[in-house]
Amino acid sequence: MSRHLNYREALREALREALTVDPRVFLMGEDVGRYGGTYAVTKGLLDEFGPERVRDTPLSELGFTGAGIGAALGGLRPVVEVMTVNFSLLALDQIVNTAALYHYMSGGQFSVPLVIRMATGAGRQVGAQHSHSFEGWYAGLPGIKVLAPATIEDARHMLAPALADPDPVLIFEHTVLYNLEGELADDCTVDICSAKVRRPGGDASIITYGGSLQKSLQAAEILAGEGISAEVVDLRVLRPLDDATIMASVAKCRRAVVVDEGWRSVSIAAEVMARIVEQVFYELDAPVSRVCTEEVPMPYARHMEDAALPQAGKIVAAVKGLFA
Amino acid sequence: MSRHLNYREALREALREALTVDPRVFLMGEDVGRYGGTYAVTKGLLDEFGPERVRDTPLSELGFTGAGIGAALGGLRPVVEVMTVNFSLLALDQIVNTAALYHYMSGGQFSVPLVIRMATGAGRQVGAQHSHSFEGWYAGLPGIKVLAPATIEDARHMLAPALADPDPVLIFEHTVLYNLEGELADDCTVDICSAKVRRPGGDASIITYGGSLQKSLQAAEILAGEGISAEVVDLRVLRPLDDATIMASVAKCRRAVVVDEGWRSVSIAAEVMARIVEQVFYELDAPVSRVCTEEVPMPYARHMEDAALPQAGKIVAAVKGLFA
Amino acid sequence: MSIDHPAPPPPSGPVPYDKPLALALLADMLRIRRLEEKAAELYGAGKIRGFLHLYIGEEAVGVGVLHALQPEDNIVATYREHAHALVRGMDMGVLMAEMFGKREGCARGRGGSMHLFDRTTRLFGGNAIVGGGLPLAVGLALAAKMSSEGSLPQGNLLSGAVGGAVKQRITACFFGDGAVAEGAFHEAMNLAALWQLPVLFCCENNLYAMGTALERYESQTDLCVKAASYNMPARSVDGMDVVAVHRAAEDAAAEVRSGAGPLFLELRTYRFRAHSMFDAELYREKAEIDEWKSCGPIHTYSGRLKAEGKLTEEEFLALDAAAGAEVARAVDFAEAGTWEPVADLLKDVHTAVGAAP
Amino acid sequence: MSIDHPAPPPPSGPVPYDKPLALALLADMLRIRRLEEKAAELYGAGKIRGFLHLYIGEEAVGVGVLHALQPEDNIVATYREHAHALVRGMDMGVLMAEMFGKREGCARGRGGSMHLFDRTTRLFGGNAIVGGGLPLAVGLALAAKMSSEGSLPQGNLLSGAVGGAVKQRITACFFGDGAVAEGAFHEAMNLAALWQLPVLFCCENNLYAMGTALERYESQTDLCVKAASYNMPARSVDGMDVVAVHRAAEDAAAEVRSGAGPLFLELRTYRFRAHSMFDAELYREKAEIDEWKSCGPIHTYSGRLKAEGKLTEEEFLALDAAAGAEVARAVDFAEAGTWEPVADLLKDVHTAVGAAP
Ligand SMILES: Cc1ncc(C[n+]2csc(CCOP(=O)(O)OP(=O)(O)O)c2C)c(N)n1
Ligand SMILES: Cc1ncc(C[n+]2csc(CCOP(=O)(O)OP(=O)(O)O)c2C)c(N)n1
Ligand SMILES: [Mg+2]
Ligand SMILES: [Mg+2]
Repeated sequence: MSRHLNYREALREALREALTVDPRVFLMGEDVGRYGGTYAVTKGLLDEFGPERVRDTPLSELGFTGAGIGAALGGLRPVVEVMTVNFSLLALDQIVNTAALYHYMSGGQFSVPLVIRMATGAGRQVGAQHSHSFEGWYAGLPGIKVLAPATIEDARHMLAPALADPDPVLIFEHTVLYNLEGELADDCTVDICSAKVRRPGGDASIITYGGSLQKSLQAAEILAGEGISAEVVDLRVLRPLDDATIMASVAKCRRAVVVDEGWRSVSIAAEVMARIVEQVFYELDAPVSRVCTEEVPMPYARHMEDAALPQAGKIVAAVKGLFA
Repeated sequence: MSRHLNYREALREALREALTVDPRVFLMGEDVGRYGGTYAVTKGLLDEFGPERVRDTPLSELGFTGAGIGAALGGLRPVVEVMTVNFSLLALDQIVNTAALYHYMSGGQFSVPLVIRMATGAGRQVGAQHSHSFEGWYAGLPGIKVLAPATIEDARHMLAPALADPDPVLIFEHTVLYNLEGELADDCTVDICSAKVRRPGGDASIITYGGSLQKSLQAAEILAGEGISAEVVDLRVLRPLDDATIMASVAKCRRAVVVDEGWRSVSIAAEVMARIVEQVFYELDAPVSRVCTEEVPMPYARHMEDAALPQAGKIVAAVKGLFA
Repeated sequence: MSIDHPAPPPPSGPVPYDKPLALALLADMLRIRRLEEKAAELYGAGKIRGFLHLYIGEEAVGVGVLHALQPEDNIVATYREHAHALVRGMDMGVLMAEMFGKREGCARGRGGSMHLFDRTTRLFGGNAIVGGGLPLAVGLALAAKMSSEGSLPQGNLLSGAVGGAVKQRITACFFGDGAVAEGAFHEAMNLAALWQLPVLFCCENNLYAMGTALERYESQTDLCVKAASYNMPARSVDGMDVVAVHRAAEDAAAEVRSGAGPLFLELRTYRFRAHSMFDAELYREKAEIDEWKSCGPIHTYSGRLKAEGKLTEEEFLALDAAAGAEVARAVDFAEAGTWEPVADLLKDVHTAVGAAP
Repeated sequence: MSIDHPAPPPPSGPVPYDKPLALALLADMLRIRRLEEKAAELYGAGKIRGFLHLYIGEEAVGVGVLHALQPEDNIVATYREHAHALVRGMDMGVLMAEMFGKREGCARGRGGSMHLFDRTTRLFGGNAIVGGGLPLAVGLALAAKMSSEGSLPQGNLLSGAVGGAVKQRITACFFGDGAVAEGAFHEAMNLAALWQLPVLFCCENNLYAMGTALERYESQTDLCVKAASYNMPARSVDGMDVVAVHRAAEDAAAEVRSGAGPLFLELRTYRFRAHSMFDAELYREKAEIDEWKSCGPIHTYSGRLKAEGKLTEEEFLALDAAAGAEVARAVDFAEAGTWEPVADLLKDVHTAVGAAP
């Protein structure tokens, strides 16, 4: 059996379930309560669970993220919402210097079972200060896990294992996905350790995550029409990367394109490429290539934003380039 | 003609010169004045130039970095010192969301001629919160330039072109270099756009920067003893990367190791590897490999810190691995 | 029905200005109002996109303060800054074109509604990071102070010397009540007060940060007490009264300009519209909005002018019509604007070599 | 010669404690003093490395406050936290081993001097980011409050229930005067006051942040005024007087525990040594240091005890000798300690699966 719902609803169901099954869980963030959540993800939860468990915070990203770390240390299971990844820069010190280091630095004495959710990505003409994709920075940090749900299934089911994890887990929700609709099987479960092949193929691997998954699937569809069978791998977990699944796909297809909405330099795409070179260099029939966001602050105008971002057309071109 | 001096003195001379030749230049940061600078770089400058031009700030990284941006917009040429890259996380929002984006976002109306200096790196047993190497994050940001002086020459001469640059320039000084001694030619000049071959060789390229340059040179020396001629490339400029110099070396040697004190994942090393694959894949005789810091918060104990960091021995092993 | 945030009594009393200034204030409030009503409509029509934050209800604040400043002063504003750009002198067509994303916009269509910049009027954005403009203002003021004190040649500063004589340039920094909770506020206030910099902090306190009311996010709701904790003088002003705002701002600007150090103005106001175009307004009562609308800055002020005989209904209608016509021209200008060529995508990431920064 | 920061008059007056408590306070101050004198020596000898920050001169603060707390309370400290770890109950050998980088240290030698952690005494670090501990303390207090209010099973909380009955756990957060300038301070103070959380903010005001004196980095040097700007009660205490500190902390802790919300204690003290081992102390006069030394917490307090007949010279010497012997044993323990095997480098980056967090 399955149901039809959207990504936003799936996230909300996951939060509702967490609040219901575990009294230690609470939500905290800017406008998660009365306003109903900037992206309406938490809408209705304040009425259902009350202001102790759905906490509106002041505009104090560093402060309330740090408070979430403290609350986790104190035995609770906070789910902190940072409105977007852009504002998470203000909280970064706490995430890096406290949350990520704490377990190791204390010689294993303390753990920080904290979940931080944030919206990421561009595509809605909200300009240079609201369109970043900094999940790559987080993906480089020892001590944390980083998730990027790109499907209804992952939106619905990644939260529970994230909360069960004894260490900090960051969840990146791409803003263009909130309205994504789909079927959700009643009996599905997901892990938070593996990448997943979303479309099998044999000629080229398209390795991607988050907001670029749909574009990659579109590209694969177009390529299929032109006789190229592309396999689409959804990383899902940006840290730790599931090398096995990536390498199996690349070794099979012998050609690969990495698609990543982050700026090109020092990106997750670069990391995936480096690992491919390290691990399956001799299986490659062509240089790995990547499709990333152009290295500009995101322009507001629609056509310029479109030009800056990865698009299905660019992915198609990059895959074809592998056969040149 | 040449003189003998250390890296710290070279930096100080550069600052003194800047303060002398341009009345718009001033220094600002925590303890740059009375204390004499945490790493004694600015020692004596307060007495020489007075408290208006050598400004001690409160512990307010976000605030005074932002003030530096504003002062640059207002026509001055601030040199902001952030005590270490670890604390720069507190200032990151201003660096990213204001300094780096400003020129583009304003449609080219305003520029931010700001220089930010910070210490980076590990190796002095100062533990997990004081040993980061986040220059890789900055190297991924459009709108800024990122320098990593690893020699006396660069310490002495990178500041002037950085100040002459109309956009924000970040300078990363590795803490273990402050006591590095060397000869400085009186007539030397440097640019802030190119990588440099520090030791020529023909069998393998070792591509590195900052605190890892000396280790790479040591490794090359050891390798020479074993009949392997390694070429050491000092990136010097982490953004924009000088692809031409990197690729020329790799194309010549056909084998390459990238050495980077950042954590391995999503690092500058990954970026260099990705570019090598993109640009000179068919010239490679072996997969590119990398020597980075192990993915742990930096431990305090000397032997553990040593084990976590890149070392000449590991570089030698990696280079030999290219011939396996 | 009880109202969480009662409105002040409607402003009253004589308007102590001669007619030209009295009408200029009204005209600017009308220009903002009509511009933004149109912008809301154009958002619905898909001509303007992204985030759009309207100032409707708060016009007295921007108009009152900006009319108290000099052309050489610096302005730092937030994402809710159409008013500031307009009153400061940005052409309405250029502003509208920016919101359309057209090349003829002030930032070539790259900024949009939240990122209006204008070098000629010294408008330093348009900052969409809450609190982000505060440190910037401190730095601009530091530059102004260091140069006016003669340690620097004035000619070196952006846009050249301030007149012939050395005259203190001040920096007006606008920010919302929500920004007060940010660490950036704290650090900026301390720096400005410590270094006695010429900053006029203008807190546009509309009692809400998005959907969170002031008392639900601030442990101390008297914002002037905050300023005191930095040893900074502070005044609270009825932000629904353009006269009160203008007079307070004139006094404050004069003090700041005289070298007395920074000053904090709390301008108590109210936003009549939703926070942005995505806001269902679940967090406040309609009755509260209505009560504040009853002391709306335009009709109370025009009422006072009429009562004093400084304004006739015909004059009011003429001003309003002029504002409407200006908006119509602005829309035409924006519509006729062009799209930046995609080939220019990478232009201006860095300052072109040789450009004077 | 004028002194920038005159010392308060040496503490005097009766010591209102019975002998065991009176001597316990003295003993702990001596233990800290001897431990740190040794640490400085061992730094010179290369046994301790990295950054080492001594508390010498400030002993009355840590001892006074920590003796006023309960075992179930949470402690958050800075990089200058040997005293806090020790008084809280960390074995001196374990502490010393940590500074040696030995596996027998509290954090297996991974933390060093700046990162002392102790789960059993609820010491949550040892934080070397100035201001970094403040938000953490707020969160710990939030957890304590939410659980004590019965919305949560106490048993779920770290280290289990607090006794049988539900009793309010409080969180004492230590930080320096320098931290007050950080945005983190501001955000944490506001959150704690807004949510009325059981946090005792303990500002160890030693008048300097590294080489910068308070008045050179704070526009408002009365730190209690800062607390007022968050609607938080605040008291300033002579931090050179262990009696004053202890009594103030007892009162404050009781109030915070009773649910009255957070409280801010300014503990005015002075560091007798350099900031760290790399500090040439260019920024203050020797005369100033000497003046403060004359009201040093150990000799003034022991003098008072002697004057009251609560302490004999023999008892003093015995306590001092015991402290010395404890230090010697601690050094032996650390010397005999082992090095963590390099093979364990990657251990504990993540919590082992199945471990109870
Ligand atoms: C650092 C940061 N956090 C959150 C946001 C999202 N946000 C945009 S406006 C806003 C409310 C700000 O309220 P206030 O400062 O009172 O200004 P107002 O919108 O009322 O004019 C929020 C939370 C942001 N832009 N920046
Ligand atoms: C965020 C941050 N900025 C700068 C530093 C470097 N630093 C370490 S201690 C210190 C002085 C702190 O002074 P204060 O808070 O008064 O504590 P004290 O050392 O006097 O006990 C500084 C600047 C740091 N550790 N963290
Ligand atoms: Mg507001
Ligand atoms: Mg201090």
